[in-house]
Amino acid sequence: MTDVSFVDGLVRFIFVAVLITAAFLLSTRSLPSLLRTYQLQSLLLAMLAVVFSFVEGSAVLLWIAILTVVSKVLVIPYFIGEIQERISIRRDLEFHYLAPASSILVSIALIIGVYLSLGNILSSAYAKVEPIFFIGAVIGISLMLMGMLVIFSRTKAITKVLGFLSMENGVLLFGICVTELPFIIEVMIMIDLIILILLTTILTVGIDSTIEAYNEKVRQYSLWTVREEDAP
Amino acid sequence: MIGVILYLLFAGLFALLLGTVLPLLIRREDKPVRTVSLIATALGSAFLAVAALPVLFSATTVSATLWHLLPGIDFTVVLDRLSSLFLLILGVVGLADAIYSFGYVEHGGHPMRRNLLVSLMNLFLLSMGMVVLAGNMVQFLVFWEMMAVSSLFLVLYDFESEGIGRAGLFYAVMTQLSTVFLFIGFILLYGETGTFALVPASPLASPGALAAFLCLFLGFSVKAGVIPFHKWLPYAHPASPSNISALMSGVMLKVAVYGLVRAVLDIFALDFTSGAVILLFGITSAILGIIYAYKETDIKGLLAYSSIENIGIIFSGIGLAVIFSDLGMPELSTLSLLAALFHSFNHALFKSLLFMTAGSVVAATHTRNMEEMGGLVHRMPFTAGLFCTGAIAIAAFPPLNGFVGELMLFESLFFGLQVVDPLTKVLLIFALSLFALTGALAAACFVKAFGITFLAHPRSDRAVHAEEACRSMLIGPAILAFLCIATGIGSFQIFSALGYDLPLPDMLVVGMLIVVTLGAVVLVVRATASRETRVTETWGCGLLSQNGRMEYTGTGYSEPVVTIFSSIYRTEKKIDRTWLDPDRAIVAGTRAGISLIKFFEEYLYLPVARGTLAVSSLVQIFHAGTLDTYILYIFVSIVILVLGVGWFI
Amino acid sequence: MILSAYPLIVVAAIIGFVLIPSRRILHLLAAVESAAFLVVTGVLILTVPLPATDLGPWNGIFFADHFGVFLAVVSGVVFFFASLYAGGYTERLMETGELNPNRLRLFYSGLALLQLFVTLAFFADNLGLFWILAELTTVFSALLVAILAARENIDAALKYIFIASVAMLFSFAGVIFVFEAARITLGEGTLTWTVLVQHASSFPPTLLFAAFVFLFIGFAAKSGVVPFHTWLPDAHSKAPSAVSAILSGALLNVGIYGIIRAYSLVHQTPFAEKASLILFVSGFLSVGVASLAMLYQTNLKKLIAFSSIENMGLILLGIGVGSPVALFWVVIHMLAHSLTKAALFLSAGVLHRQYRSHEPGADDQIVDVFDLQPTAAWGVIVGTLAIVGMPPFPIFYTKFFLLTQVATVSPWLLAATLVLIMIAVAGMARFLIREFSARSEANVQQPHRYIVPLGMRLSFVLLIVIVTVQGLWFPVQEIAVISQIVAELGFGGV
Amino acid sequence: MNGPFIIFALLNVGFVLLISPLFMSLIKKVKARAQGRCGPGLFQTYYTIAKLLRKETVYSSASSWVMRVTPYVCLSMAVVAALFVPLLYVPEPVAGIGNVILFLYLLGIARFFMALSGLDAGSAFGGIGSSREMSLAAVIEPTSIVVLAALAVVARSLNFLEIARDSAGMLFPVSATMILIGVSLFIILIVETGRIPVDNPETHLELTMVHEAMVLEQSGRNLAMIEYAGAIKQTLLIAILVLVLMPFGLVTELSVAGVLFAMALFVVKGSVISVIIGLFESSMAKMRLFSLPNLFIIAFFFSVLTIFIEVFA
Repeated sequence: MTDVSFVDGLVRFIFVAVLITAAFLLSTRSLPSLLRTYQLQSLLLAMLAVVFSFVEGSAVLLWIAILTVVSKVLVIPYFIGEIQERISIRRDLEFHYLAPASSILVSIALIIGVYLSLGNILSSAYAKVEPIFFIGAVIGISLMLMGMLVIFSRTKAITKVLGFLSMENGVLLFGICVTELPFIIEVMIMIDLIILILLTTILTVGIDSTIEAYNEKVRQYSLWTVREEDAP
Repeated sequence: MIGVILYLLFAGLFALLLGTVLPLLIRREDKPVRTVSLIATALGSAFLAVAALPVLFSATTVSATLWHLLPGIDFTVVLDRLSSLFLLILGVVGLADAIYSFGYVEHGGHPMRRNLLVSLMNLFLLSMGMVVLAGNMVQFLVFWEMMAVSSLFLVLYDFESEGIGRAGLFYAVMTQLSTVFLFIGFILLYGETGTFALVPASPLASPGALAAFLCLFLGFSVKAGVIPFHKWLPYAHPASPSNISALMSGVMLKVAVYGLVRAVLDIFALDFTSGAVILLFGITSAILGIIYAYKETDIKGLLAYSSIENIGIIFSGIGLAVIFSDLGMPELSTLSLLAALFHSFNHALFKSLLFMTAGSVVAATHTRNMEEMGGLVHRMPFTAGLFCTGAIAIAAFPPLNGFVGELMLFESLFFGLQVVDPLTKVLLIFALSLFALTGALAAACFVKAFGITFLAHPRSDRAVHAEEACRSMLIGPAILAFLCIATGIGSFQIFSALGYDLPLPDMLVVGMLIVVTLGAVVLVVRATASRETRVTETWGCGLLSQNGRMEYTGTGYSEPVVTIFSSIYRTEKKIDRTWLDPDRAIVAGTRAGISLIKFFEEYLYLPVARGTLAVSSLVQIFHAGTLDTYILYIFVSIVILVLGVGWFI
Repeated sequence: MILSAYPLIVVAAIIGFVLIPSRRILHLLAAVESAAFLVVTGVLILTVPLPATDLGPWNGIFFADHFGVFLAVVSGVVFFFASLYAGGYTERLMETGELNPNRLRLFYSGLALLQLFVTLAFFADNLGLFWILAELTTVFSALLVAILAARENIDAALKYIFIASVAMLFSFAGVIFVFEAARITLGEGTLTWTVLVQHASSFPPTLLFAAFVFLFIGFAAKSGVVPFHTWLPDAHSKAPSAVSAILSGALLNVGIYGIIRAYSLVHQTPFAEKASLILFVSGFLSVGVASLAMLYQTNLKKLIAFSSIENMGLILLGIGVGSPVALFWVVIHMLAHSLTKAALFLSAGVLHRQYRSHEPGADDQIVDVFDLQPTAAWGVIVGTLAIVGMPPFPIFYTKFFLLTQVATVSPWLLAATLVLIMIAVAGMARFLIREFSARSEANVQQPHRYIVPLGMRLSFVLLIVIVTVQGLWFPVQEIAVISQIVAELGFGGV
Repeated sequence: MNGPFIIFALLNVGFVLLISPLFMSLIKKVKARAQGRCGPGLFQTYYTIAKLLRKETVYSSASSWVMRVTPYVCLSMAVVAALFVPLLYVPEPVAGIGNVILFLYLLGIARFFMALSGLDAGSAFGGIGSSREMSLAAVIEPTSIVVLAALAVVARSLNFLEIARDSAGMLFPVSATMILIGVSLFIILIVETGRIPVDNPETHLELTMVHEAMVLEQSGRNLAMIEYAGAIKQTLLIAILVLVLMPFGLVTELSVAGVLFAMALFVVKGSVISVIIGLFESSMAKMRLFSLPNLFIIAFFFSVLTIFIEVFA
């Protein structure tokens, strides 16, 4: 319904923007802006889904876009923001193994490497593989690897969670590019939410506090406690 | 006939199984449980021995399937002439050991643990029997491992005592090493033959067959305690209860020999080089084994090293058999092989005898240190007599069986010297002279073992209060002692009955001559000499009284040999003097010390162990990371995988 | 249809867990619930002719073939004994204050859900569904690891969940690759196993191979294969022992199941050899790293955990060979390993309860073990013998025959693997001999004897009995079933 | 056991028993003369043995049956060994009697018991003697065996009786290489009989005693038996040397004249070797215990050489 070249340009713009957000996640020190970057990344994915749904006329992709917006742009960032407030950490200053600059260099190398590698893999079946699948695979896998970079090069637990979420976005991006995979992705998002909740509770409140404080915090979130009166 | 043999075999195996299971099921602490189990051991061993005899003499093959395990893999009993010999060894030693154990197991330890000892002893015998009877590799390995496990537990019987844990660990590792080699060997062999049955490997000279043979050889060598894989033996044998030491040394080492002989005879067609390798390993073990035994003061340690020596002799016999058959001298080859086999049998008899009597001594004195014994010949006269018989047999004096085995080996070497090939000749002369040295050192060594342990004054209070062992602990070894004499004297007749015409002196005649002469000498001396005797204190250069501390010690006894072979012992002499004055004229005191470097431990075992531990600690560091590190590992692996896949596709 | 019995049981059980006030009945219910799973599986075996793809309305989503049912039975047994064991074990945990009594209900609910997901995973016909179920098992098992709320437990659960999910994300990429490969050939993408296996040979091989590599990353992490194993020693050793048994006995199989399925796809392409190479490398590394790590180990449960890695390595080597015989023994090895390892963890748990060191990070001080806990001590000893592959236990045969198959690939690999296994044995022997021979010092009072409840004792003793019987007797039916499994996977007849 | 062999047995053993002490005294005489002394009479050893037999026997209170049995064992083993080396008449070997290794090991039993009896009394001298005796015996053993092997290779037999039958009647050794063997055998003779430079049979100084220390506790008839056994052993070793170097004179057919001639001839031959031994002893000083292996190596070297020469010649 729209101009093909316009859609193509839009898709490319989104891909590049996603990669930029990923690079941002690697280097930003302020936690709130990290969170916002993640929100932006998720939003971009939702946009991608919308674009594809219009191109292909697939309603499922639209659903995915809505689900992504609800979960990844609204709920999860809100939840993490709440936790951030409570543990009152604002900044993530230290880096493991890689400094921001070098990690961005590494990620560029990664993108090129993945591009070449996947190009090689797909070349034999190139005629049948849709170009969008190839690009999606490259960007998706690169995004996953960059998410891993975030996980191991940032020290604060919250940042690690964001890294993981960013990896997840990579898979989502890859999934969106393969147009017929909707059902699974939907469920996957639900599971990821569960994992995420578990992760963040254990992570953020558990790791830097004593057991008593931890129990206290768990009770505060009333996550695991069923009935208080059972306690001895 | 075959049916009877099979029934006997089944009965024997079943009795041993019963003896294993019974003490485990009946959880009672009293003696009858153990007695019943030991009766099962004795009966089982006796059945097996009786089943083996007709097969040995008639050279038939008896086989049956016991248990259908997997498609194509059965547990079988295959009793041919070779296995019957080893089954006979097992039966005879097992019977004697069971009788010995009636008394022995009641020494020390919690009753439940004694039950376990008896049970595991049965299992040990059972698994060794099944190894010997194995018709395929899988069964061989299954029972080989069961043998290893049960013996490991037996070594660890007294696990709370100091040093036992170390011995057990050493044994566990070395026995696993043996299994590793056997696994590789058998699996490679399987690759060659395509079947799990023990059939000749074809093609014979392929590298696969050669590798398989080498691995099997190493595996059996480790288990047999051939130098340089011997180190577990002097740890494990002293650590285990003496009835078990007797079995380990008497039977288990022979099972390894059985494996090697089976491989040499039935599976591989070996050439001169392999024979020379076996021979060299054998000689090295023989000479170094006895040299190390010589300096031991732990009586069971001495016996353990002596086992290494004897295994060396057996291996040399096998090696010679291979060499001679490659050189086209079938008679000499047979002679050497028979020497090895006969010596296996003999060694089983007298080494078990020695371990049992040594065990009685240890049980009576509560020490294994010979320097704390002495004078036991008065307190334990029968034990002393039995030990002395064993010592004469192992020192290879006619007309006992030990001599005949060594004589056969010497003869094959003597005759072998006729060959022209200079390399072979050098090898044979080398072997011959080292055997001579070994034999003579063995004699000297057992003078020490018997003399220091049993003769003269008691060297400590422990020896003063020793008491004669109970009846069963005398009857068991006595059976073996009798057999040592009988097989020695009857050796010529035995070989004739087996169908071998060997150039051996008729020991029956020699024995009779000795008896007649002895009788004549006694008569003549009685008739002519004065019969007056007087008992008085030993002359001590005017000392008022002499006690155990003034006697010649075991260490002192071995000193000349230790000095002569100091380069082998790697002795380190260290003399520290202190002076009273600054000019160093007046000596205030001197300390002299001789220490023996444990060569193999220092230069072979410990470096390997340290190396492994170093790698292990590296791996440990690998696991001591935080989450970040772990994710980094994964990141790197994934990147390698993703890029690698693209690259190599 | 019958598959819906599983969720129904779990729902009923969870309602029970929440409502029933008596703890005693709670424990009983847990055991009954896991037994019910076994019963349902039994009924399924008896009523449904295998392999069955038309399980009522679940067509194309769930199916039942021999392999799945076989593993469902294996994990059912492990879960049953673990649940039987959990009653006494959790009581003791609450006694010592390690487990908050409030969380007991959560514990049992988590256990029930975990069992549900593990069981369903083996019945999943859809690769994506399998992936989801596998992810869910990670979530719930991590929850069970963290339930003790000690700092180390949280740490362990964290590592577990992070490493496993990160790797599993790559698996999902693999799923997408498979989908694309199917789409290219069949015109319409599908993730249904049964369809995939049929057509795998006509898929674009490079794409399928890439899919295999990505799938392997995730499933390898699930099954604790080097270098994705780093979570395993911590999680397995810190979890309550009943959970450790499940983690090792049931959950690792999920990962291996995935790897075998993925390999059976790529096996049909010319890239089978390259895939094998990956399996060989990681399998060998697993055996090596685990063995060397075991040598220095001072913690019993960690030692056992490393032994799991070693066994997974061995299994990978077997899969890598890819011959029907190798696969046959791989399957038996999975069975033997699960049961043995469960027995080992359960008996080690008794010792852990007896000697638990209350200093954080310190290892248990085992003294006078044959006086205080003879049964458990023998359980550990026999279990160790079984796990290192001593006869008459089944791992001996699996080890031998797997290695026989490995030798067809390379004798050097065989030799190196055997040496490494020997190091592992040495490590275990070293640990057991040293720890079990320790006596309490004369002036120190012997610790109080922990009276082990019957259920706990029964569970590991029965497991050992089962393992021993398996070692002595391979029923004809079992051999037939496993041969059928190998055939269904497309590896040909044994 | 046929008739000629029984005659051989009685004849050989009787002759050895009769003549052995003579050579013992002869060597002493030669040594004394070499030192400028007159020395004991040729029958002194007979007198000594007779005297000892009449004396009472003293046992140590620590000693056991080992002490009491040893002398009998020593003497009977020496007597049995006397069957193995033909001095006068050589029959067909029977039942392997004459086997060189068996001969060596028969002497070994005697040594074994002697060493045990040295330890039996608990005296430090006995211990030192046993220890040294057994060590020296061990070190010389390779030489002895290789010498015998050389002998066997040269003579193509392992049996003294067969060797003797082959060489009987010859004037000179079967082969020139026998002379090399003779050198080695001579060294073995010196060692086995405990003579200078290995051991000094006359000394009773604890630093140098070997054999004497071991039998220090023996007395009376027991000492007599041991001395007698020692004399027999020496004669047998001399006889082997004679067999190798001077084989002429042995008879293979039984006749009174032949045997008498052989007796006379053997006395002469034995005396020659005894004189050589005596002179050799007089010209040497006793060696340090730990330098003895060097001496043995020489003998070993000779024997190995013999085997090689014999085969390649």
